Amino acid sequence: MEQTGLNMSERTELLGLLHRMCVIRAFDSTLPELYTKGLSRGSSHAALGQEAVAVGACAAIGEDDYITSTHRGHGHAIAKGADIGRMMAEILGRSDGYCRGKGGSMHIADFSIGMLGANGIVGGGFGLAAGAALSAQLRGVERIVLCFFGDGAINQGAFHEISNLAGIWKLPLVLLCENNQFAMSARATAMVSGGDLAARSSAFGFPSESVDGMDVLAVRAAVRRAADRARAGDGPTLIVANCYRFAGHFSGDTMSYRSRDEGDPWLKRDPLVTFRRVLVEQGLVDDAEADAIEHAAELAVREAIEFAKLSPFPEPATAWEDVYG
Amino acid sequence: MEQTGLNMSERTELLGLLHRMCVIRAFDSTLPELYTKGLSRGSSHAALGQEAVAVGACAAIGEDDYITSTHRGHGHAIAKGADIGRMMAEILGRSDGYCRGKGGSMHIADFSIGMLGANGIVGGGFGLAAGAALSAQLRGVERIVLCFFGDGAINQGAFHEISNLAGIWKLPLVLLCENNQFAMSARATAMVSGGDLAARSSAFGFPSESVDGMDVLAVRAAVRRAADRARAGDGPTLIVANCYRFAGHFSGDTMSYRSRDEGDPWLKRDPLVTFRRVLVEQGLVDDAEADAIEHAAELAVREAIEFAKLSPFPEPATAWEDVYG
Amino acid sequence: MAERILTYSEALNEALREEMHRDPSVFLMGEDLCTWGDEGGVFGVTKGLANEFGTERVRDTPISEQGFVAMGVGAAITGMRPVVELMYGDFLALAMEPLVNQAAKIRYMFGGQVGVPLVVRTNLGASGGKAAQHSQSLEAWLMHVPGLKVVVPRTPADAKGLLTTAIRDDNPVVFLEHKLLYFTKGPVPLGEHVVPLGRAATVRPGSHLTIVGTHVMVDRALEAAAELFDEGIDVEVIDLRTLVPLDIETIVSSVERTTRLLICHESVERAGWAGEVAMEVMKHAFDALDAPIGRVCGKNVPVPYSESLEPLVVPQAAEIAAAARALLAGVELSLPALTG
Amino acid sequence: MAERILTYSEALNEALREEMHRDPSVFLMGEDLCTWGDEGGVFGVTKGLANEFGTERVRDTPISEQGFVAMGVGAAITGMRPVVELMYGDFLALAMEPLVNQAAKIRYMFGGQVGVPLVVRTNLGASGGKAAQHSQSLEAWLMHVPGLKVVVPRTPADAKGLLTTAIRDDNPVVFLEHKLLYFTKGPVPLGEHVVPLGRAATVRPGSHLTIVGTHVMVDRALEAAAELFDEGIDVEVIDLRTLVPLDIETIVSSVERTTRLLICHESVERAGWAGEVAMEVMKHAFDALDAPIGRVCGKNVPVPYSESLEPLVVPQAAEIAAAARALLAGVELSLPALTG
Ligand SMILES: Cc1ncc(C[n+]2csc(CCOP(=O)(O)OP(=O)(O)O)c2C)c(N)n1
Ligand SMILES: Cc1ncc(C[n+]2csc(CCOP(=O)(O)OP(=O)(O)O)c2C)c(N)n1
Ligand SMILES: [Mg+2]
Ligand SMILES: [Mg+2]
Repeated sequence: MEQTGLNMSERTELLGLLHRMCVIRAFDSTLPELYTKGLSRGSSHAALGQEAVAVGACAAIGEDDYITSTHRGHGHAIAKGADIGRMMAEILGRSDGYCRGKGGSMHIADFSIGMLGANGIVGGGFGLAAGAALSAQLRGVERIVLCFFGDGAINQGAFHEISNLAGIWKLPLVLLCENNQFAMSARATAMVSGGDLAARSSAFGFPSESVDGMDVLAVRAAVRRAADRARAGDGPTLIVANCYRFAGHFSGDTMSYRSRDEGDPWLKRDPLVTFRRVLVEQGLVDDAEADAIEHAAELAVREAIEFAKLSPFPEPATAWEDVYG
Repeated sequence: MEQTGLNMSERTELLGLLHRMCVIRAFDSTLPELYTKGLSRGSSHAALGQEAVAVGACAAIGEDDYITSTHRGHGHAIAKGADIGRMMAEILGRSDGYCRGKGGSMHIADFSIGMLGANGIVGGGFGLAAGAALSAQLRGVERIVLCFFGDGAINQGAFHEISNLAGIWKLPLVLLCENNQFAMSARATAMVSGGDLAARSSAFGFPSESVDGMDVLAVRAAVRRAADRARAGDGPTLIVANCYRFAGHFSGDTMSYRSRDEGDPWLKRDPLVTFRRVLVEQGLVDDAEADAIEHAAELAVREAIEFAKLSPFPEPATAWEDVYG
Repeated sequence: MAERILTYSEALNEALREEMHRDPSVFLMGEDLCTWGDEGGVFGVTKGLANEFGTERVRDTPISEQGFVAMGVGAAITGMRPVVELMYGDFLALAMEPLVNQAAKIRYMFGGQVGVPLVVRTNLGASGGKAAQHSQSLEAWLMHVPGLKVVVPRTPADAKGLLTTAIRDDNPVVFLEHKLLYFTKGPVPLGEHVVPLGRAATVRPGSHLTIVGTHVMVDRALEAAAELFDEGIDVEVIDLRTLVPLDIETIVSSVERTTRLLICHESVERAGWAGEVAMEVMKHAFDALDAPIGRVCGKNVPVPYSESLEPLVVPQAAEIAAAARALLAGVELSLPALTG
Repeated sequence: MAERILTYSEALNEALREEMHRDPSVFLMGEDLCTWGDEGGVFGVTKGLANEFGTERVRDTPISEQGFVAMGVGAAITGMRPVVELMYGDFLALAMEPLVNQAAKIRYMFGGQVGVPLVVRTNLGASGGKAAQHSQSLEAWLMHVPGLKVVVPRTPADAKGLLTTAIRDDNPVVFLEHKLLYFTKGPVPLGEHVVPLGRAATVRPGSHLTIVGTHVMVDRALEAAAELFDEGIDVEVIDLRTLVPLDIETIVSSVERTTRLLICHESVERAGWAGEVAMEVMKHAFDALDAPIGRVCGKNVPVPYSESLEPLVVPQAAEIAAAARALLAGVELSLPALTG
C-alpha cells in the first residue's frame, strides 16, 4: 500500500476516501437483496472489490472534470459525488431517480457533476469520453476526462480508434482499465492477446502504467500523474488497475466458470480492509472512528433505499417525454 | 535492394516477378484512359509504385493460400495469378468479368485462386482474412492468409479486434500494411498516433517487421518469414511495407494536398526500375530481354482490353441473379 | 414423429448439437458460450456443447462483435458454416458492417462465385427492465438488406426446425430469438426436424379479422383473440415465422376471407415492417379490404427501464384487442357455425 | 430575399460557413475535409472552411468512422455542436452503435438531463457505377430509431435551409444528401435561411394522383408527370424534405383530393419507408383511396456496377410513369380547367 506522505493535514481527505469506499461497498452489497425482493429489475452489476479504483481515480481529478462509466458503474458515480438516494431511486425505477426511472442501474448519469453516464454497451464509453475531451480542448476549458472501462472492453475496436484519435489530437483523456480479471465468464488471460493490457498504449505511442487496483492511494497517485499529463497538453495515458471482481458478474451469476477459492489471494487484500488498516496504523483514525465511518456508510445506503422506496413510480405520461427536446 | 542468393536457378522465378510487376504497372497505367474514354466507371485505384509489395508478398505464399485485398486491389489480384482479361472485363462492366460485371474495379475476386476479394470498405478485409485463417485452422489444412491493407485502414477498429483474435487463437495470418504514405489526402504521419505503424502489433504481443516496399525481394523475404511463423502455428505477424502512391488516389485526384516534388525521392526508387537494374547487374537478364518482358506485359494488357471490349454487357436478367443461392 | 416437451432454449441447443454432429463444418462463436451459467450460454442455448465438441468448435470470443461476425463471414466463404451469437440484438449495431456490406453482398457483388453460409443468432425484445440498450427489436433493418434472410421462430419446435434449416442454408441468415421465449415450453420432434423458410403458420383460424405477428406478439394476439371471441369477434392469427422470405400468400389468402388485417410487431412502429406487409397485401388484395390495414407496434420511444413504463411501450394483449375492435366497429358480425 | 444560383454542394457549404460564424460551438469532423480536391471535401461541401476557420474547427479524421461519430456524441453532450461527415452513406453501417445506442437514446435514457445536438452528414444513392458498397440508401434504418431526426434535402435552397435548421436542432439529426445532387444548381437565399423540419413541399400540383418521394426520385417523378400530362394524367408531386418528422398532413390532404398515391424511394423496396407513409395515409384517409397505394422503389438486390445493370435496380422516370398509369387504369380522367 502506497503510504508516503500520509499525514494529519490530509486526514479529512483520506477519511473521505475510506467513507466513499464504504458507501460503494454498502451500496453494491444491497443489490442482490433489492433484486430478490423484486425492487430492482434488469441487471445490476456490483463493483465489490473494485472500490479503490473508483475512489482513488475520482479523488485524483477535479469536480469539473468528466468521467464516463460502464455497466458496472455505481462505484464510479458515487466516487464522482453522485447522490445515492437518487441513484437508488433510479435502480428502483422511481421518478426521483437520476433518469426519472427510465435508465435503471446501467444508465445512471449525473451531468451536473460531470458524470456522463454508465453504459450498457461494453466499450460505449470510449467515444463519449474522447468526444468530451475534444470538447474541452476546443472550448479551451481546463477539463480532463477519465474514462473507466474493463478488461473485456479493451478488446473492442472502439478502444483502438479512440486511442489513436486521442493520441494524434493530444486529448486530455485518462483511459482507466479496471482489470478485474473477468468479462463475465471470460478470463482476461485468455482474451487479451499478449496478456499485457498496459502494452496496448505502445501501439499509439503514449504511456501506460499498471497499478495495484486494491490500493486506493496508488490508484490516486497514478491517475494524478496521468491527469497532469492530460492537463499539460501531453495527451492520453492508459492506466491498468489490477483488481478482482469479488462477486458474480451480476446477481444470479453462479460463477461456475471459476473455482471457489481462486480469488482468495485477492479477497485477502480487500481494499477496504487494507486501507482501513493503514489509516489505523498511521494513527489517522482509531477503530471506533473507522467503525463509525462504516456504519455511517451503511446507514446512508439504508436511507437511500428508504428515500427510493418512498419515491413514486413515474407517471405513464413520462414514457412519451424526452425522446426529442 | 536485397540481393543475396540471386542465381541462375532462381532465374525463371525472378523474371516472373519482374514480369508480374510490369503487368501491374501496365494494367494500372491504363486506368485513366479507360475512365476518360468512358469504358470504366465508378472509381478505380491504381497501385503504381506499389508493385513490389503485391508481387513480393504473393511470391512468398503458396497457390493454395488466401489473400484479401482492398479498393486498390488490381496488383494483388494479378500477383496472386488472376486473369487480366477477366479483370479488365470486370472493370469494363462486361459479362466475362470476374463478377459478371456486377462488381467493377473495387470488387474483383477470384475464389478459384484464393483471392477472396477486393473491398470497397476500408478495413473490410481484416475480418474476412482472419475468418479464412480460422477456417483453415479448423479444417486442418495448411493454408495461410495474407491480408493486404493500407496505412489508412490500420486506424479502423477492425484491425484491433482482428489482431487480438488472431493473436489469442494463433491464426495463420500475415497482416501486410502497405504504407503508401497517404489515405486519400490524409498523411500517415498525421493520422497514425505515435507515427510507427509497426508498433501496432506490440499491443498484442506478436512480432512486426518494417520492410522496404520498393524492394520486391525484401518484401518476399519478410513475408516468407511471416508465412513460416503462420504455418508453424505461431500466429500472426504484422509487416509494414513502406512505399509511395505514385499517382492520385484515383483518376481525377488533383493531389493538391501534396507538393509536386515531395515524392521525387520515392519516384527515384521506382521498384520496377530498381529490380530490373539488379537483374541486369547480376547478369540474370540483359536489356533486350528486360525490354521484351516489359513489352510482353504491355501487350498482355492491350490484349486484355481487347478481350474486355469484345465481351458483351451483362444481360438485364442477370441483375436479379445471385442475390440468394 | 416422436416428440418431447422442451424449452425454446433446449430446442435451439438440440438443433445446434444435431447439426454439429451431422456436419463438421458447423462451428460456434460468441461471448460466454462455453462456461457461463450451467455449461454455457447466457440463455443456455449452447449448454454442454463446448464439453461435447470441444472449444475448437465452440469458441468463446473476446468482446469484439464487429470482428467476430466479420470472421464468421470469412470462414463462411472458405468452406465453413459458422453460427455466430450476438448476446443481445442491440449489438447488431456493432456488426452491421460485416453483415450488410460484406455477408449480404458477397454472392452478388462477386458474380455468384461464392455463397455465405453464415448464421448470426441473437435475440430481440424487451424483458424485465433491460432498458434502452438491451431491449431493441431491429429486425426491420435486416429485412431491408437484400441478401440476408431473417428468421423469427416462436415455438420450441420452430426454434429447432428453423435453426436447422438456417444452418443448412447457403445464404447469410439472421436468426432472431426472443428473450421472453427462451424458457417457454412446447413439444419438439426428436431427431431431424426441418422447417422451411418462408412458410407462415396459421395458429388460430378465424373469419372476421386477420392478425399477423411474430414472437410474443403472436401470443398476445392469441390472448386478445380469446377475449374477442367471447365478444363475438372471430380472429385469425398468423405467426410469420420468417420475415425474409415472407409468406405473403398465406397472409393474402387469409385477408381475402376476413377482409381486415391488423399487423403487430414489438419493434418500433415508425418504419417497421408492418408497412411492408401492408404494401404487399394492398398490391395483391386491395379490393378485398373492408377497412384500413391497422398496426399495433412498439411505440416510437426507446425502451424505458421502470416497471411502470416498460409495458406501455410494448404492445400488450389489451391494446391488440382494442385495435381489433376498432377495425370492426359498426360491423355486424356472426360467429361461424360450430362444425368440425 | 436576395438569391443567387448555387450548386447543392455550395449551398451546404454556405450553411456550414454561416453557422460556424454564428456559433463558435459548431465544428466539423470527417475524412478529407480540409485539403482534398479543391480546398476540401470529396463533394466540395467543406471547401475553403479549413482555410477560413482553421484545422481545429475543421478536422480531418483518421478512417475510424465508429470512433469519430462516437466522439461527435461525446462533444455534443458537453456543449459543442459537432457536424460529422461520413464520406459515403454505406459507412453508416460502421457507425450505427454510437448513432443508435448512444446518440438517439441519451436524452431519453438519462431522463432528459441532456440533449445531443449532433449532425451526421452523409449521402445516399447510386451514381455512375460506385457499386454495392458505395450506393446504398439506408434512410429507413434511421427512421426506425426513435430519437433521431432524418433530413433529405433535394434543392440547393433546401440544402442550405435544412442544414442550418439541423445544426441548430438540439437533437441528433442524420442529414442525408444525394450524390447525384451535389452539382445540381438552383436559387439559394443570401444570408440566414431556415427551413423547418417536418414540412413537405408540393413541387407540382395535380389532381389525379399523388406521388411522394425524396431526392432524385422527385425529379424523376416530375419527369414522369410531364410525360403523363401529355396523356391527360395530372400528377401532384410532393418532395418530403424530411422523413423524421414526417409531414403526413400534406400527404393526406393531397391524397384526399387525388384519391391515389404512389410512393417512390431509391432505397430498396423491402421494408423501405414507403410502407410507413402508406400506413399513415391508410390511418387518416383510407376511405379516400380509390386504388391501392403503390410504390416504385429500389429493387431488392445490391446495386450492381455495370452500366447495363445499375439503371435497372434504381427507379427511373419511365417506371414511375408506368406505375402511375397502372394505378389509373380504366379510370376516366379529365384535366382541370386551365385557370390561374
Ligand atoms: C457490446 C457489448 N457486448 C457484450 C455485452 C454483454 N456484456 C455485458 S458486461 C460484459 C463483460 C464486460 O467485461 P469488462 O469490460 O471486463 O467489465 P466488467 O464486467 O468486468 O466490469 C459483457 C460481455 C454488452 N453489454 N455490450
Ligand atoms: C470505411 C471506409 N471509409 C472511408 C472510405 C473512403 N476511402 C476509400 S480509400 C480511402 C483511403 C484508404 O487509405 P489506405 O488504407 O491507406 O489505402 P490506400 O488508398 O492508400 O491504398 C478512403 C478514406 C471507404 N471506402 N471505406
Ligand atoms: Mg472485467
Ligand atoms: Mg495509404
